[in-house]
Amino acid sequence: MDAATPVVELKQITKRFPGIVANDSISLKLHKGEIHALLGENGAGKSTLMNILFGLYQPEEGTIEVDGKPVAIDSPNRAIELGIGMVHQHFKLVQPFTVTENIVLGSEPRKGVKLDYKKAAAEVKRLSEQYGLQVNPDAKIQDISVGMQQRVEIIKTLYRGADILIFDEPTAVLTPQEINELMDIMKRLVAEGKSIILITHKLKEIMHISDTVTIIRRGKVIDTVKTSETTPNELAEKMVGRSVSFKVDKAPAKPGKVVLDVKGLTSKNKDGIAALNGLSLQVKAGEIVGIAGVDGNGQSELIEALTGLRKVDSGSVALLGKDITNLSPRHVSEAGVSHIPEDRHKHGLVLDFSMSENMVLETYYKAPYSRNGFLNYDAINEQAKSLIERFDVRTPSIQTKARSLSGGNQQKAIIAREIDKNPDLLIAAQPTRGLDVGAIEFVQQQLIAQRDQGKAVLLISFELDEIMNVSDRIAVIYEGQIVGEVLPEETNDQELGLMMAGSTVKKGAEHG
Amino acid sequence: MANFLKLFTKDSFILAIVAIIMGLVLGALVMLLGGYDPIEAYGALFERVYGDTYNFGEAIREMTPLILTGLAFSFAARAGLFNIGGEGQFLIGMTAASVVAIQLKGLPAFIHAPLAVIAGALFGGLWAALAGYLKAKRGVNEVITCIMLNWIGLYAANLVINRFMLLEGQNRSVDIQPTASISIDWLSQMMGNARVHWGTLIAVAAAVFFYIFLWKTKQGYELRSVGFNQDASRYAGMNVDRNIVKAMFISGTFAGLAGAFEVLGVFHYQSVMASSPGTGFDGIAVALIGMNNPFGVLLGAVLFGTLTYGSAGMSFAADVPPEITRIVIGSIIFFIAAQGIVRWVLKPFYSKRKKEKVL
Amino acid sequence: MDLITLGQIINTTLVFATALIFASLGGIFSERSGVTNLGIEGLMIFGAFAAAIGGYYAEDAGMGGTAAAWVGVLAAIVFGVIVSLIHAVASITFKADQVISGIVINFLAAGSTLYLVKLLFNGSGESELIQGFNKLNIPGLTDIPFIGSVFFNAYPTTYLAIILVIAGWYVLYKTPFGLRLRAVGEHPSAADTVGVKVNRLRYIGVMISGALAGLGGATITLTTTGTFSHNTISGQGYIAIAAMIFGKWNPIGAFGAAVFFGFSQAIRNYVQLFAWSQSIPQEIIFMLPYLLTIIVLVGAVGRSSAPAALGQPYDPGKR
Amino acid sequence: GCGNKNQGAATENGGQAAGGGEAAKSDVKIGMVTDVGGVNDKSFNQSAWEALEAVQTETGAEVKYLQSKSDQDYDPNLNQFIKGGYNLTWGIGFNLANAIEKAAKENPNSNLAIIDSVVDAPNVKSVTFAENEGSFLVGVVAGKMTKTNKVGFVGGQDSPLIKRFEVGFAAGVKAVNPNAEVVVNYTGAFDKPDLGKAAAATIYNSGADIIFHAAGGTGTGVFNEAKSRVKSGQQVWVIGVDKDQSLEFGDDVTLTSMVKRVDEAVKKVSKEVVDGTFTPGVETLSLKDNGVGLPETNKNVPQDVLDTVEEYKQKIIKGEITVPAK
Ligand SMILES: Nc1ncnc2c1ncn2[C@@H]1O[C@H](COP(=O)(O)OP(=O)(O)OP(=O)(O)O)[C@@H](O)[C@H]1O
Ligand SMILES: Nc1ncnc2c1ncn2[C@@H]1O[C@H](COP(=O)(O)OP(=O)(O)OP(=O)(O)O)[C@@H](O)[C@H]1O
Ligand SMILES: [Mg+2]
Ligand SMILES: [Mg+2]
Repeated sequence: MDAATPVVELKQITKRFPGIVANDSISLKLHKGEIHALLGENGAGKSTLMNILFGLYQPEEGTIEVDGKPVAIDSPNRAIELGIGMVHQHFKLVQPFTVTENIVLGSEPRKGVKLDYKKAAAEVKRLSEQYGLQVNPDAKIQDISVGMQQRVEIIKTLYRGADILIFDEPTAVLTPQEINELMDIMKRLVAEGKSIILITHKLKEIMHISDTVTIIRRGKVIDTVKTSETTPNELAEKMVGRSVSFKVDKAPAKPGKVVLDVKGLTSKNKDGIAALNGLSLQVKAGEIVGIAGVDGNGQSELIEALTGLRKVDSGSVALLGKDITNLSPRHVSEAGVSHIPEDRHKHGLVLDFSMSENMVLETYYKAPYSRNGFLNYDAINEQAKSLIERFDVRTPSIQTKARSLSGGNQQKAIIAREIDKNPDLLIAAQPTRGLDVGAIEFVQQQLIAQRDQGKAVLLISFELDEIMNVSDRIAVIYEGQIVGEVLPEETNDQELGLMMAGSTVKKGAEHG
Repeated sequence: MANFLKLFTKDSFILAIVAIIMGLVLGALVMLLGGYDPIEAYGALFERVYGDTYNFGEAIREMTPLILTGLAFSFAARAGLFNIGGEGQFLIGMTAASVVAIQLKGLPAFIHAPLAVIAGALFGGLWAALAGYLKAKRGVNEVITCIMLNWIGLYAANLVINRFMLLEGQNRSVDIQPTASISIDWLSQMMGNARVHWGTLIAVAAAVFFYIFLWKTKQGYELRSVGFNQDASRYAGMNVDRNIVKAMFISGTFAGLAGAFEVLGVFHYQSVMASSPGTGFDGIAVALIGMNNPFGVLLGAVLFGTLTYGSAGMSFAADVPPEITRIVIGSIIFFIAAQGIVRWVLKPFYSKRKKEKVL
Repeated sequence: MDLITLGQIINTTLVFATALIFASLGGIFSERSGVTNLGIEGLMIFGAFAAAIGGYYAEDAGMGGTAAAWVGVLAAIVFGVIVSLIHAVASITFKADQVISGIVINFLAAGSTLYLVKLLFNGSGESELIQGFNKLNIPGLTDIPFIGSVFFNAYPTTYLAIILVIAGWYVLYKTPFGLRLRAVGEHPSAADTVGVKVNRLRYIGVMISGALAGLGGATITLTTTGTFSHNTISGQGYIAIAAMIFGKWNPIGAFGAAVFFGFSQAIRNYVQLFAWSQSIPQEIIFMLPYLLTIIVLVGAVGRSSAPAALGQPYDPGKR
Repeated sequence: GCGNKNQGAATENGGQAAGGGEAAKSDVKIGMVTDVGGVNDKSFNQSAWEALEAVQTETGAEVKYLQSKSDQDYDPNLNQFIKGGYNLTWGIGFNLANAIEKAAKENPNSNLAIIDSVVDAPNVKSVTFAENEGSFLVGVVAGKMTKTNKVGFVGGQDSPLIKRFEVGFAAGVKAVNPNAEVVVNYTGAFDKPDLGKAAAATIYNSGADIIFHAAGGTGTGVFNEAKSRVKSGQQVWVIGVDKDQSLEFGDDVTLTSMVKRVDEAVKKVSKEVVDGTFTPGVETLSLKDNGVGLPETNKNVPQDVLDTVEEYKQKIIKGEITVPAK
């Protein structure tokens, strides 16, 4: 094999799903030691292509060559044999199992009939040290952070001897620190002679780490370029088909009266540990406050406490001067709070309901959707149609089940529903997670539009860029407390990062 | 109604019919293996049910509780709950109806009978709500509680009869007051004394109620939402716990009605039972045949009732052991559930007819 | 309650619990692989039936009581496995609703076993009485005071059940097979992507459950009834399911739950020995086991933790 | 051996009397509705059916049965016979009393008969038994033969009928052995051998050595428990019920049985119909009529005990002793 032979070559791959050509004659070459980025809108067909390479789907047309030899990859097993490993967009980890158990599953070391757990754990330790992937072999997946879980996924592929690694949106769920660590890990892997295909929506990451980029639009390859010879703008344009502005346009905020006033909020977890530890925070009308922080510092608990999903032990939450502490979610909602939940599948939508039923998930009981206890389907459908139109939700019909929509469109539907409630306070948790740049632009514009209409917006995001670009004010959360407030134009990633790690405490001026 | 018709798509209807035919054919094969004549047997079965008015009336009597216990299972299933406790709810409903029908005296019929019916529904509902409450508040799996409550219900029913209403020297309660009867005497006389009663009408009305409640009211919307996704429902401001209890209550109400009608319309007394009658479990089968759709449940009860009631005719006239109908029913449910198998059987026909359309 | 009575109660408990132990252990293997098995009752019926028939023909062929009983056990296991395949094919291969296909098993069991008994025994709804097992003393052990009479004077099936609980636990938690089986029940696509054959493991899980539930049914025929008729199994399968859930899908837990059920049944009989029990309505005493169960469940903290993928057919293409 | 389907529901071609022989031809049809126990309950349903089969052999009458799957089936099953022109329809067991009564009223021209219950109607023959008297006699056996001075009773459902067994038995025990203790255990069911087994185990464990059961199929469990104890060297006994149960469960555990001649009653009344001498009304079969009592042979009961039994039997027949019934 000469050096120029790609380790993987996809030739003219075509894959159809009912009603759609997900991959339309796609060709791609991955060279040894290369990080090859795949870029494309939501639904462009990136995951499908990778699932084909990993043996989960069979293409209708096209061939795959590994090290110059044509191969038929009819199962993940075959892919693993060929040295291909994949870190999936949604982790494939068994929650109640330990790290070690997850890693060795399917090719376990044995001692007689017994699983040789000691040997397995030792192997895990060895791999984690070799590649600098810190994990605790005996921790259960359900108890470790998302970043840690991802390391487990990577070790899983290495344990199986993978030389070709596929990462499908590995950074979507990571905190900035974790993303940096992942980048280092990838570099190390390439240095060790591995080759990587990386799917991501974040152009910054592509520019930072990849060698080559292939852009896919609607199942077709638009172009393959050397990273060093392109710019983010060019990439975005190729991907969306129009130019995308990365600077979020917004006028300076004109904060009004205090809408959300949180004082000394304390709430304990099941095991008695304080998840919220005397947290105080204010959000004013006409401003976007971004909460920056490392995952697990009380973000979820804060949202739950604000929306009535969690009882607090002490402290108070007031909305426009009215006490809403410990009210039920329904009453909080009626008081004027909208909530775009972090997990759209689990919390945002009833996937087996139709789109129109989903559009009234919080208002079905009110007139005109409901009269004398009976649903008024005409009004519900009317509402759904209007929202879908206004927010450009792409769905075959309003009777389509939410399950069959793409993630981006599901997210748009939720945003439409929440904004339409005309809330005083809009809480947006990770509103752009997993969305492509086009969709992100749309969502962020919506948040800003809300602000401009005088609403208070609370944005929780692990994307530092998003926090910096969209917020008018940034509050840093650390161990259940707001440890500092800064203005985006007066700070930088470094300072924020330090604050998020809890090392510096810098109180905002208006704060006590 | 448009919505409802959609629930019964042409495709699923055809599949159900084919499943029924396949079940009957399988039963015929088993009969042939046992040395019986399936044509004669099925003939006798249908002859028994539809041959004369008495038996037709009795067959309807047989179907009525099946409709209700079938609805009970389906309703809970729509809210994501597995109500395997129809049996206990049936018995508790029956007992409550008996107490009212026996112990209250001097009421006019138009008050007494409805009161007894309501008591049955209410207590059946409460019995089920108990399981719902334990699930909502304590996280206790409703399957276990329901199984336990079935037994407790059986003995509780016996306790009440034995202690308070026993007919001296007999293994049953005294007769209910005539004012509590819901038998339709004139129709019964016309049908050779078949035990027909108003409960049948109420059972059909219950199916209609089921449909309207779940798909037309906001409370039904909540129940379905909770059934599909509890988390999202909670996020949307619904009180999930309350909906669980509510769904179980309504579900139990159906089963309770079934029990009440047996006393008020069929027996006019309640026996002390050594084991529970099985109507609740049969209701699960009916619900499955009806694919948890209220109108499907009606049809499922007709089919189930026909087969079980007719089985006696089959063993009488053709000497075929009546157990064969259980095999037939089991197979029908099997084929309805495993539609893949039916499709697979139908494939040659389908692909011939629809070749272009499908691709 | 003195020690001897307690010992006797425990001994009775174990007899009662044995069938439940087998059946709930069977349930665990199926459900741990992600396949709901409400057909345990039906599988027990088939097992009880096969044991009665197998034992009968073995005795007919001149085998001694215990040898014939072992033939019955074997027949029950084989039958249980065969019938469980119906459930497996429907719910795994054809992706039918698992709850439904389990209930189908119960229906088919109720119908076909009785139908067959009538065919085989000249129209009689009950098979001919067979010898079955006798309680076994283990030389040396049985003579240990207290312990001996409690634990070492039991049916062979009881010993087998205890051995299988330990073996089942070991297999599930200490072997690669167990790891894979549980992975398939928790997150099938995770298992699939590391090359574990999801459906094959599920088949195995369901077949093991068929074997064990069949064994549970056989236990009742061979130690309690000696015959098979329509009510040889009447609800024990459902109790076994309850025991499985109660025991949190863990063999040791299910064993504990099964023993608890057996114990509360034994108590119910024991209570009747006392004169004061006459003043308590009989029905209250009958309710005791079931009431106790609910009370214990309500008191037990923590929600029961079913395998995450329980009840869902595995469809690699599903989003 | 593999099956002959006609045995289950007898012959339908009425003319051909099964069993060959020179039976007289009769065009009488006699039907029988069982309770949920069915004709293989090793108890009264079975006795009754065997009697009817004997009637068929002897007289050529056509006989048939329908098994009820639930209480709801009694009515239509009875009606199946009545409307089918059957000359006599039996309801076997007290559970059918109400259905028989209803059917009798609705069909005043049909003949009906019931076992174990009294139905007051002009076209019904009610046959009951003095179970307390028979149970007294097996109580005498138990009282005489217990070595532990403790005997047990296992009942099915706690009902007035089963109470007669219990009370008569206890009286018999006390009559010959005033120091003996009788422990009573109701299982609540007639078809749960596992409950019978557990009940028996508890009673034997408590020191009793003889158990009298009146629990139908539940009693199978009692026999099984006794058997397994006998096998491991313990000396315990069971007293059977309804039929001579030693025939089924063997002489190593069956001490004796309280036989209830349901078969005789069914035979007698059925033949009356064939002969045209059927008279409705109530008939209670007691010791006097040989309607209840011990089986003819009792291998396990020594002669002196049998003599005592005979002594008490005469006293009861003469009315010197009145056996309590509740
Ligand atoms: N199993 C499937 N069945 C039917 N359609 C599918 C299936 N999987 C993917 N699709 C469709 O194929 C198209 C490509 O999907 P794919 O998941 O590959 O997109 P993607 O580029 O990975 O998007 P994203 O950026 O959102 O992850 C989409 O329209 C999607 O709806
Ligand atoms: N304390 C609470 N916590 C959570 N949800 C609640 C609470 N109280 C009410 N809800 C939910 O709010 C909704 C409206 O309740 P409300 O009682 O105002 O109206 P409703 O629909 O008429 O209720 P119902 O039909 O029970 O009378 C219901 O979905 C209910 O589940
Ligand atoms: Mg993707
Ligand atoms: Mg209200």
